[in-house]
Amino acid sequence: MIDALIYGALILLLIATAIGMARTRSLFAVVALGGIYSFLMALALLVLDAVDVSMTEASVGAGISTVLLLGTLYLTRLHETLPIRLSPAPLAMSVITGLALLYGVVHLPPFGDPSTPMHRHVAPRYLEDVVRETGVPNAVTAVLASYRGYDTLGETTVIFTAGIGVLLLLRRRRRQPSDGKDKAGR
Amino acid sequence: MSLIVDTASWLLILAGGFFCIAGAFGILRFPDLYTRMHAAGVLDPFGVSLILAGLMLQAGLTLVTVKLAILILFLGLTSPVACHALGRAARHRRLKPLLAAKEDR
Amino acid sequence: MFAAAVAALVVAIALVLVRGFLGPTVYDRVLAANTIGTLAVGLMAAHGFLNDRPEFLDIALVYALLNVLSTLAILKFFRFGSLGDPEGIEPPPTEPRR
Amino acid sequence: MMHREAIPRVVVKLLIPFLLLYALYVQFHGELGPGGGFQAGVIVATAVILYGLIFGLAEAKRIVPPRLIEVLVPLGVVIYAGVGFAGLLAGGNYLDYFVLDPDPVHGQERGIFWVEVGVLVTVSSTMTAIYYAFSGRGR
Repeated sequence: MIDALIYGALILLLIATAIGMARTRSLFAVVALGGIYSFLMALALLVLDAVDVSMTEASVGAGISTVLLLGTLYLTRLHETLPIRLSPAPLAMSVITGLALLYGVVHLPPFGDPSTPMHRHVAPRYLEDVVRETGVPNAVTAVLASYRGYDTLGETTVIFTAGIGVLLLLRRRRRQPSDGKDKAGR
Repeated sequence: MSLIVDTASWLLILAGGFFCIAGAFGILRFPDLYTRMHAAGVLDPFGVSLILAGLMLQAGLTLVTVKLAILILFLGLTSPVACHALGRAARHRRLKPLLAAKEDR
Repeated sequence: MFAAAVAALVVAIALVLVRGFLGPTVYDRVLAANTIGTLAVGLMAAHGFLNDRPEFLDIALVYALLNVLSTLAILKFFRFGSLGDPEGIEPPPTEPRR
Repeated sequence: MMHREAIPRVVVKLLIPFLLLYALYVQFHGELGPGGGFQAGVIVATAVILYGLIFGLAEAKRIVPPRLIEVLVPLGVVIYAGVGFAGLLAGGNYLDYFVLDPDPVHGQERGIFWVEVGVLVTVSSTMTAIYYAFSGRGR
């Protein structure tokens, strides 16, 4: 009961923060509000008992994301330029996407419903056998690293690829300081 | 004995909650950045740390209490530094305190 | 009792969030973000006690340790105009208005 | 220069050892509580970034050289994939931990440990590399 109240309050605050971010034109302010959004998100995930996800959100959102966004701001400009005229196509596109997502959410099973296939087929086996098979009490870690080891290998490779991509892009630019784009960005 | 501990932790949590809300009102209502930082200075060490101290009394002598103590220590270490850095940055950018200028809010 | 603490913290977060929206300068918003981070630490601890699972303090510890980084990064950015060099010679970026 | 930011310097100096220690705690306690390789990697990267912010990028690069970072980014993936090949060599399937030790449960623990180490290495070095790349650029 009280958890539902806290969760509702946090969701309202999250929506308010998102609207505030959309309405703010100074990108610095958006970075600061993004930090607030991340705090609230970690709290909401904690209330939902998703401890590991909340920990990830906390560790990434509290520091690193702000630093990386500031680094990006340094390379671009600090204000969002308003579009000259209102174009209806992107608006219609986002409205349609939002409605489709809402339609999908309506048909999700209730939160924590034990009769869903997810809770009847794979999850009980993991939860019952995890300590006997792996000796690791935290089922999330065991699923990530052992039962679903291939997926995590893929994720690690994705992070690796992202790092390599950023390094390649930003490095090549630095070696050619007389590049036309670099001057335009000054 | 347990009654005394309970009452003490009640008082600490109530005081902490009061300081939190008072500090939040200060951050919302004070006229400029520097005065708002005063309010944040009330909220950070007093509000949250008092609540954490009250929780410590509830937890008894366990690992949780140690973690809460570490939490209070780090909050006391980092949030004044953040405030200090913020004030320095604002002053560096020539943000004037507007205590006298009443027309602005 | 824990519910009272949680309620107070949620109300405080909501109030500070309003300052984060209004905050005329960017510093007000950063102050609001920093304060909400501190309040989130308290809320995480109190919520853990509310549900009798105080081991979730680990996440609160992450926040208490990492919350200072973003504020220091913003200080660096404003004073020296770059994230890396403490003696950056370039002029800092232009002051953003609201 | 020393006196201009005395307070952040002193506190960050105090804070960084605790950050690294806490990253180790998150890494190895991830089997019992929340956390794991990814979160620990982010915390390690945060320690490096904090150092770079306060003491300067050149100083951070002196302690954690970019060359080392460039080695560590692929090394984590190699560790992870190497655990898989170890499973193959021991006679099981790829990423099969049961064969890593005579006792299957120990094998699982060993496999999860090294996999998490691989994730830690890749995540921390990638985050640091991105920070270096972004802040090392002139405008």
